[in-house]
Amino acid sequence: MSAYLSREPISVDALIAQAATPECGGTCLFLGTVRNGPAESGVAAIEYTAYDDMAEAELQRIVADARERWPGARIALRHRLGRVAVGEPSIAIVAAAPHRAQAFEACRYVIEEVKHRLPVWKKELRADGTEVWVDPSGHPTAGPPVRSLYA
Amino acid sequence: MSAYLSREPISVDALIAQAATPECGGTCLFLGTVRNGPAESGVAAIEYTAYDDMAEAELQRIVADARERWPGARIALRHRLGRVAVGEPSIAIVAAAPHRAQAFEACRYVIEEVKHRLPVWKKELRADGTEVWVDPSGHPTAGPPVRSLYA
Amino acid sequence: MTVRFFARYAELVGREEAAVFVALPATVADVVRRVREELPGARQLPERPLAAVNLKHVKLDARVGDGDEVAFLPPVAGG
Amino acid sequence: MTVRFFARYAELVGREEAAVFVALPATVADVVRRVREELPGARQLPERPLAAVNLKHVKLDARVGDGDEVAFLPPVAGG
Repeated sequence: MSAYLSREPISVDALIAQAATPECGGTCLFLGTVRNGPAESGVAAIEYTAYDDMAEAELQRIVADARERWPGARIALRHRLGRVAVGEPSIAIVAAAPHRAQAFEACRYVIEEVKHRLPVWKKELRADGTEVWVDPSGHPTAGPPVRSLYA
Repeated sequence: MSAYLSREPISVDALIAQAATPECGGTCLFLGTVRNGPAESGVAAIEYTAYDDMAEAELQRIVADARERWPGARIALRHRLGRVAVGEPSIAIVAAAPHRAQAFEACRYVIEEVKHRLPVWKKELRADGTEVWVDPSGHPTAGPPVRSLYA
Repeated sequence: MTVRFFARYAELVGREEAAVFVALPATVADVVRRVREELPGARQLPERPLAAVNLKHVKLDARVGDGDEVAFLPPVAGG
Repeated sequence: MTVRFFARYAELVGREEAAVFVALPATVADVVRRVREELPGARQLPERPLAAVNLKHVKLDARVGDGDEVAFLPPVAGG
């Protein structure tokens, strides 16, 4: 589909190998996983939809921004679309760098930007057959949202 | 050998699975890898030796400290001993937590403590057959060190 | 220009895409007003939605022209 | 008490372990002095090495007793 979006399960090993080089002594991986904790009781899966072309462009911009801030860092990333079951990763971000501080910081930067900028939406698929859109705070949403980050 | 020290290659997938639970939506992995960058030219592998019993106890203390600071975090860890080739991980730390900030912070805490407290020593095995102890700054060492962190 | 709706907004409007005509010069805010007037269901969209033009986040005072792709986005939640 | 040497210190002293006797009460610093006097090669150890007693990092003024395991550690470099 693209460099960053994928409808297939994510291979962590392949993603780490993609970022690794002999110059990089520190690698930081972040995995975001579909939860089924107390606040998500009854969730069987999350259906991820995106504004595909924009999400791909936005991910390219985020990775380019990170490379500019941490020039030694190498970044690999995969974001799932479609149905992702509880316990499966929906996103994996790898930042490999000569030193660990850069790896941690670049990885953290990318996930924070993804959370704020990426045009992706989640619908909870519940064990009882109901479906509900999830707002960015992670809670099921009732009425239409009224705020815009950019307006 | 023990819970944390290992002479076998590290399985990242197994370590992630060990830390994961349905309540944990964020997982941070750190991999420290034997480098062969400009400053390590000619390094074929690193031989890791430890004060085994103390290293094991110290890792238990570090993990316990992290759990106390981030009560929701689950931590899995493996540190290699013996010969580790360039490109292979010498340490892998996984912190899984309900939310990503805890996962990043707990993972970073553990690696920083490991760097400062763990009684492990590295000897560079060079392609030309020579061997040299590596001091904690990562550079080959010449004379005896004169500082003590605890004295 | 082409206007696209995503996720819950597509459900509210009942479609994912519409061709919309506005007098130029125009801003994204003008497109929002026109969409809310013309499309059934679109009145349920917020008056100040998150918007993108040609695959980039923009503010509502951003200029739009013929041939632009304008998108209205529910609050984003990547990751 | 038992004194252990690791890594480069073991190479300098030429051994990994030694039985050392010091008059009690004693501190780790007393053990360092005794080791540096008694063991060939040990004079190359720093006067204030990193030390552990019974598997824990300690300062040089820490008390030691019979049966303790005292270790002298080159600067540590885990990870």
